[in-house]
Amino acid sequence: MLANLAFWAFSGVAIFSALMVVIARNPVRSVLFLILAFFSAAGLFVLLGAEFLAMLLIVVYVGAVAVLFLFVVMMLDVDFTELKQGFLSYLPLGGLVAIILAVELGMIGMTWQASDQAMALRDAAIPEGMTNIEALGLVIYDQYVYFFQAAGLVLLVAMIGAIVLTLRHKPGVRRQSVSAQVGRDRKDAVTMHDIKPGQGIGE
Amino acid sequence: MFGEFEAFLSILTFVPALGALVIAIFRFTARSEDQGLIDRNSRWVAWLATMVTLGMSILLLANFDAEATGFQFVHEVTWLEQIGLGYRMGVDGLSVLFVVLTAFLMPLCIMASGAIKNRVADYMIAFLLLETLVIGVFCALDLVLFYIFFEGGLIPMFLIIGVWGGQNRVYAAFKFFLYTLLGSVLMLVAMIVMFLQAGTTDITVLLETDFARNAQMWMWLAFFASFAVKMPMWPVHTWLPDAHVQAPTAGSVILAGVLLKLGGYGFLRFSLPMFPEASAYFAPMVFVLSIIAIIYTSLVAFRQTDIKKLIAYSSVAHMGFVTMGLFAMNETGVQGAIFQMISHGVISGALFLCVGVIYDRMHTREIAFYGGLVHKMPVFAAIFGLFAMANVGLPGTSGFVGEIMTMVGAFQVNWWIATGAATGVILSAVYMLTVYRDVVFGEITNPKLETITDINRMEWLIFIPLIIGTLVLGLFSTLITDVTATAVDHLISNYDAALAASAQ
Amino acid sequence: MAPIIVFGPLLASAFAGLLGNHVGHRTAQIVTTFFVLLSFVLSVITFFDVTYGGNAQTIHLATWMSVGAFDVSWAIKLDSLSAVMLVVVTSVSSLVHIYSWGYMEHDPHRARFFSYLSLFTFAMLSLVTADNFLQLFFGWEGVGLASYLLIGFWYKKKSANDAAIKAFVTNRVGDFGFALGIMAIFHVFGSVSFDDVFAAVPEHTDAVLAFAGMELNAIELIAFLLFIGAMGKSAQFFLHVWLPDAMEGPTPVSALIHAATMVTAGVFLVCRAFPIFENAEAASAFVTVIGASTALFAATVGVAQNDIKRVVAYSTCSQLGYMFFAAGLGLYGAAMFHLFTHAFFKALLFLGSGAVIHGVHDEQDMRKMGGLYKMMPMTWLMMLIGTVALTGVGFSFGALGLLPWDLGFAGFFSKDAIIEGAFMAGREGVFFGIPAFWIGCVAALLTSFYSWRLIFMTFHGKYRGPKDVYDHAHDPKFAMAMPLVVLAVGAVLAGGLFKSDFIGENAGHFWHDAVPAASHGPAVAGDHAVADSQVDDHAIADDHATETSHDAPPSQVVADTHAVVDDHAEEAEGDHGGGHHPPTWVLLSPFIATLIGFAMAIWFYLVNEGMGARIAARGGPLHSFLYNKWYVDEIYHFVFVRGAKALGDLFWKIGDVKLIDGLGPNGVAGTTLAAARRLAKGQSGFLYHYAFVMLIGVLGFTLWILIGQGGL
Amino acid sequence: MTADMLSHDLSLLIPELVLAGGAMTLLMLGVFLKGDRTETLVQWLAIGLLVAAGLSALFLVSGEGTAFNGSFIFDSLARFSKTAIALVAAIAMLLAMPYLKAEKLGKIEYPVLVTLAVTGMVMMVSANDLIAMYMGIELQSLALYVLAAFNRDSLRASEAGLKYFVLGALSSGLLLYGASLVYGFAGSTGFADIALAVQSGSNVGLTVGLVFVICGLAFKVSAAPFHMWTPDVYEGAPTPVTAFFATAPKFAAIVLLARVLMEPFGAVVEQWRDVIWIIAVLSMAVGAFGALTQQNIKRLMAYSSIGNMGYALVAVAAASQTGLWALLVFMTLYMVGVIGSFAGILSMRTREGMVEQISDLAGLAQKNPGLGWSITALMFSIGGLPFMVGFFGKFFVVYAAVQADLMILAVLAVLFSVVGAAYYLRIVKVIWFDTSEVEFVPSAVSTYWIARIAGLATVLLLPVLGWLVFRAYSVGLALL
Amino acid sequence: MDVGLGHYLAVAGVLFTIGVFGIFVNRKNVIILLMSVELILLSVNINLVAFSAFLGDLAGQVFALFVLTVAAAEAAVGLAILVVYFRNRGDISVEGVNLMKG
Repeated sequence: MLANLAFWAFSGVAIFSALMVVIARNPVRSVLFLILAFFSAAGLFVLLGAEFLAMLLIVVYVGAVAVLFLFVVMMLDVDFTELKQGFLSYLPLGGLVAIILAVELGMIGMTWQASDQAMALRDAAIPEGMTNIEALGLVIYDQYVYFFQAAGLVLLVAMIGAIVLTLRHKPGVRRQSVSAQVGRDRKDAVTMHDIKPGQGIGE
Repeated sequence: MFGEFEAFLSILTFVPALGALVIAIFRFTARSEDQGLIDRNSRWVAWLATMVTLGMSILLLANFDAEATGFQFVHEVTWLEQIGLGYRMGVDGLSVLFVVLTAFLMPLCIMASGAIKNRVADYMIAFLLLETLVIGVFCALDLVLFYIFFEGGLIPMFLIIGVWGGQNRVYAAFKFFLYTLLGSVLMLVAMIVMFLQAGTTDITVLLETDFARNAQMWMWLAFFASFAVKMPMWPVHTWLPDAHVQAPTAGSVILAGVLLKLGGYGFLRFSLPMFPEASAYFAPMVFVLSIIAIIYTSLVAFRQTDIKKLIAYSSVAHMGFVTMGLFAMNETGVQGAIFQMISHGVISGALFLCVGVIYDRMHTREIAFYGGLVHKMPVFAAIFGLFAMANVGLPGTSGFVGEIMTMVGAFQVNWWIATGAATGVILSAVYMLTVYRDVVFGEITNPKLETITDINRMEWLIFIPLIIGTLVLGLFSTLITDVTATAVDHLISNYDAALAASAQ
Repeated sequence: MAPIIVFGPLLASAFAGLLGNHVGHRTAQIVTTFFVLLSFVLSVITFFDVTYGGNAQTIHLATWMSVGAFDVSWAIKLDSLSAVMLVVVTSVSSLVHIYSWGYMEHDPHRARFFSYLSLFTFAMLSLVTADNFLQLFFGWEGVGLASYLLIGFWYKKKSANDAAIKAFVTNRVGDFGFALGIMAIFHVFGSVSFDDVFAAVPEHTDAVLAFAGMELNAIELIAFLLFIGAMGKSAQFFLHVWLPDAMEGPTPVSALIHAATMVTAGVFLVCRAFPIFENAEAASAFVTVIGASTALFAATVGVAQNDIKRVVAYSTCSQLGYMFFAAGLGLYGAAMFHLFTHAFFKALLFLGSGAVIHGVHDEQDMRKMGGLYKMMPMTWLMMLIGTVALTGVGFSFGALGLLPWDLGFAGFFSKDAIIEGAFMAGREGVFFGIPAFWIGCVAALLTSFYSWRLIFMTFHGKYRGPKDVYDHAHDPKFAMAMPLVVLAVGAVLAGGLFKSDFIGENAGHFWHDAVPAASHGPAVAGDHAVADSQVDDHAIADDHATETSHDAPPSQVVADTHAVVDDHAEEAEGDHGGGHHPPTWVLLSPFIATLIGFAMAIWFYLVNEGMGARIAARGGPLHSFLYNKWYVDEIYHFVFVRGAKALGDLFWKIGDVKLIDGLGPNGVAGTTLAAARRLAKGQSGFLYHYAFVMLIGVLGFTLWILIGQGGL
Repeated sequence: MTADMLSHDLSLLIPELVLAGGAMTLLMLGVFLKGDRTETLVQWLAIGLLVAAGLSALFLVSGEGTAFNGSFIFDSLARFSKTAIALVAAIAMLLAMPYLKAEKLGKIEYPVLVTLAVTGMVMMVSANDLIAMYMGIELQSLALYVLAAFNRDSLRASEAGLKYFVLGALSSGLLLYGASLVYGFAGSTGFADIALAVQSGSNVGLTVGLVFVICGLAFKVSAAPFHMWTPDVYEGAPTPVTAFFATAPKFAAIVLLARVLMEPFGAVVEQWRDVIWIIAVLSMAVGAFGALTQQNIKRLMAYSSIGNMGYALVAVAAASQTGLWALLVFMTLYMVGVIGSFAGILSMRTREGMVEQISDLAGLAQKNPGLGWSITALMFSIGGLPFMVGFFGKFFVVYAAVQADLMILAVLAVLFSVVGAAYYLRIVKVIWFDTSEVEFVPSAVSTYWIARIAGLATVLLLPVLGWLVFRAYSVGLALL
Repeated sequence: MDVGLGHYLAVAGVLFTIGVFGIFVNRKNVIILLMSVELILLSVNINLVAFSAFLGDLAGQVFALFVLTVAAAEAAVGLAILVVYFRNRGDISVEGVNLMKG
């Protein structure tokens, strides 16, 4: 009963905040609502027994992604005053489509029945008497190592991508060059000047 | 003599392409300052290649056994054999003459291209490719191979019209290309259906295959879509006047002389023997369309102000005789249709060359511009007159033989058809003589014509073979009909047998 | 020998045409004339050989077309019919060649002219020597071509070009019928060779050609179609319009083509194909009607014309009408006879007219002539001979028992034979016989009138043209005069000399079955009275048509001709043996008609000189009607020329441009482009549109699946 | 997982390993090597790497089978596709080099990203599991997003990247949602297991999941109505990137789509055929009509690509062995045409810069006959006109459709090919009929020769077409 | 009423719809689009985890795990592109992303 209640609460909040993400006037609020949605979803995960994922959602999403969003929203100093104009004119059609879609998806969800052999086909049945994180850990590095490696490549691509797109070597910005620093020798660093008294070192 | 030499036909087919390749290699590798030199030499290469082809085609004809049914000079190479496609070439009585016709007209076209001054090398490449493709159509014994050659010819022709054509060439080239392509793609689908039903694309096998009546109907219609456009039959003829008017002289010659025959050849090769029941079923429609084509386009031709357009419309009318004769499906009709195609190839080619002669000098094809040419160009007037008369179908010229034989053939089927077609004979005299009068006779009213010169030696050389061809074929038609007789007999007996079988 | 007759002129023509400019006009003239003369000489030899020697033969030269049963040869068929034609053609042609030496003396294109003349001669010869319908058609169109070239010889003149086209196209209309006739022949008989076809006619009298429920008798249809061809070539009513215009050509051409030879090809065709016509009752009646109408029509028009050549041209038309109604009534011999005599006097008249025209500086309008006999007496004489020959001056002394033989000029024998034959046919119950007789008489009256009118207007009375022209008017030189004389001799003698051969007692020997020696056509079914005296032991081409109405089997038809004849004769005449002589008044009526016409002409143009001009000036409706040739040209122009133009424009500008192109390629292209633009507009560049489209796609597919699978 | 198993599994993964390992090595090299030649070196190495991967897929991988519990499969289809993808990517990389140099975009990340994208693609064609599919797609997509925006100083490029990213992410979402449904209703992510589940009885959830997956993949192959990004991205992205986009990823995505449809869902052809049918027709229509009014040649190529993917989908709709090999032949020949065309486009450079407007091609046949003829041949080949090889691609596709009794689809396909021919003709028209005074500066030799060779290949491949067909044919035989 | 799988799926469906809705209804700010994408991925994760739970199969959770990883990577790349775009254009309104069309 409590679980049911929790479900309704979490899902209600999740849906509400998701809606707010979309329609909030200020993107900062959107980000905050997004965080709220993530939290709610994490709650749902816990209800479903996926504690590790719930934790991950909060750590990775709220901790990293959402903050990144916030960061970018703040960084891109956009004038928000005229945003959301014209929103309403598209709402009826968009809303209609959305409602149809939601109804469809909901109905499909309601018809769920696993295929006859679904249980037999399970790749990795949840083992008894093991924590969720433990169970996941067992399969990720063994059975799903291929995906794990692929995920690594994906992240690598993301890294390279983010760097190649955003990194700028602005002229005039002094940057540390470790090899240059280490490789200096006396010849480069020191010049001997014989300075006559009273003349200074003006060029 | 060449019976053992299998690749003879393939070599014949690809000699022009080889010529094109030679020109292309020089064209693409030479420095830009040498292009002039290459242009000059490309004429010779092209001429040589076409002459070699002509020589080979004459050898082909000489070694052709007119008495035998079936295909000769067959050359087969496995190609895509997993799925039943092959490279198969061969000729029979229905096709061999078209090969010769093509080979005959091509050198003349090359010679008649003196007025082409820009991008000569490209021009020659296009022509040589065209020749290979057209000959390929007539030799192909594989459905897909046929289609490749059939459609491939559009590309060089598109370029010929578009690059070296007249004012409105872009429109004409597009119309030509898309119109004919649209017709052909449906045929492609039908070909695939045949392929699937027969399990092979080998034409020799397909000729023996019986298709269900219902399937025949659809396939016939699809093939008809292609061939009717190519012929062209009314009402899908409107691309032809535009294409002709805009094409350079040699392009018109090839278009009228050879490309139009592809449709007729297609009927002969596919529609009639492979879909006999459908052919019989649709024959009345073809007759009606043919008659409309003959009368309608003759009347339209009468009103033209552009010489080339007039001749183009007249071509449509003359092709009406071909379809009429073909679908009469008796010996006289079919032989007459083949004869008419060959003859029309020579005559219309010559007429376009005639127009080319004055166009090269005056750069206009408006009838009103001319008048009184006979004063300045008596020889031209005589030649033009001869071919005008041949086009009118004067007995003694090849034009007559084809017309009368097709009409005789059609008469056997239904004499009203022949009556309609005969009307066209009157009308052709009307428009042809009118244009001849307006262009050649009368006083010279246009001062620009005062300086026009009679035909030169090169033009003479071009016309002589055509004159000889027109007259000789007109007087001794058996030269043609003896070659085609056996094949046509075979075609008709199979056709009749198929109809008889289906009637039971 | 025969090939030389036919191909000699062709060679000469090719020589003159191709090399004329190199070898000079004189050489061209000499060569062409030589070859035509050679043809003539050989023709004469052949003529005697074939007709009197009975050496009819067919020389096969080559195969023209051979497609299954459709087998057409190049051949030279020599029989009496073609032999007669050979002589007519080569003789007139030779004379015209010679005449042209003088007439075309100053023309810069003489070589071309002679080339055309010879070409024409060749075509005509190949026509008459054809052994099959298709070769006949070859010659048929060949003479058409030559005629086209010659009419348009002076190509600078638009009127000449137009006339040439008119001639060619009108002939083509006839050829349309002819060609169809040939197709029908092949369809019915499976051959186009004369021998095969004619032999097979009896077996196919019941053949029908069906279409859409209609069943037409094949033989009738064939005859009808062939006659359409003949109508075109021989300028019969409805298709006569080209002949007067054809006078745009040089006069020798008119003489050669439009009087003596080409225009008679139609008659030749009908005679040649007589086995068909004999079995085609309705078609023969049609031939009669058209022939008679033309005889009358052309004569009426000829009365009101002022152009000297046109008068002669209409006269030709009219005379051809005679020939046709003769042929239609089954009087093939008479038709051929008239053809033969007509060739001489009409050529004479034309060449004489040419001499006049030549003499008065190319003036053709008779209103500007008059009194010329003083200046050109020789020409006057020749024209006079031509006129009396044409009008048929002569008297049936023989027939009336006044003398052992009849006396008269050429036209008298042939024309009277036709008119009388018509009467006799009518007597025997042929429907159109009596009307044809009367029309023939009226036409003879008119012929006489306009012929004398021509003489009087040209040679008598006061001169009405420029004075200096009159002063320089002169008789022609030898080259032109000689043919006139020769023709004049022919015009005087041809009738009397050959009457017995053509239609008289020697006919059987003469024709050798080439045409029935006497009238046996269906048009004279039952009329054997005329034939009676001429029928001898020869098995003449039989008349099965006699019995067709009785549905008798063919075997029965070969009855004893005499018996049948006698029976009929008795029934009809009640006077056995007298049937082959028409009543006296019939024999006299053409003579009387001619006299009346002559008298009228004297009244109008000699006694009351200028009266004709006054009538013309008053422009009464009758005169306008006749002067304007019954307005046939105008009607044709309106219906056919304007009609064709209008239809052509309709098909082109509405049909092709608006409908086919507009709805077809251009319409499709336009629609496609419009669709493309719309699509490009849909590609708005906005992310949300793109996303929306994607969503719609997903939604659509999902719905499709859900509904399709009954999931909802 | 034992060592034996691992080594077996890894032996099937040689191309992936080559590419992934190579990419990282390249990255290291690029970062640590200094000097002007580094970029060029890395580019050449990347090309070498791609060729090596392609060849290793063709020759080095001896066995065929699955790995990692069936989530990875190496079969003849994978072998064929991997070879094609890697080789065409190598050519695309070769095309990019002169451009990058000229546009000063020659960062070492470019070849690395290309290599990683290709890694993703080869993973896609070997995916035998929903997760593997997703990872492959994402690996590829993320690299491509970045590549689209690679010219980061160009507004167009960044807009292209943005559009591509947003819509791509949306499509990933669709795909994922579908994948989750499939997983939930089938009980497994493995294709083989899903196939079992489908065979035992399909249900709405599975079907709708499949539809979503199809939609997601349709986006990757830029099939209508999920094509909207294509013209904009093609236009905005740097030209060599566009060339890359138009070739390898398309191949990978269509092969993946074919595999998903035919392996796990092969038993319920009737359920998805309609969807593919509609997508194919829409794509052909959009491709044909959309291109007609284009002025920018890259945009035109985009529409051409949409249209041609429609044909590929026709082959997929046939859902037969014939369909499969027709698909492979079609894609291979199509890629020859596309890569050649882009080489042609890249060969044309005026003093002002790259040529992108169709009108700029005016008079090319005169200025540069070799290139003129080549592009002409390539255009006709892509258009599927005989006697270019491209014709055979379309021919086989239509053949497959007819064989599968998809008559209407076949007729529509050929009809749209006529409309399509119109715009290929338009390019030919501009090349041949029009004239222009603009002078081209000589382009890089390699680019130019690729264009020429590809142009020649459209004809010269004809005789050896049999080999290609044979390879593809055996794939079809082996797979179904 | 007991909460079953259907409820979870329904919630996921609604979230998915909202995410999609956000993408095409939003007119002004591209960042919202990226957030909408995150919402979509979140809905998928809910789906996967729910299925996983109800099937008793870990694969769903593993899938979700990788989806999370990829989502993070996507966010990084997306934001990077957004930043690049902003640098070039100085504006991130959705309606401005309209340079190329037709």
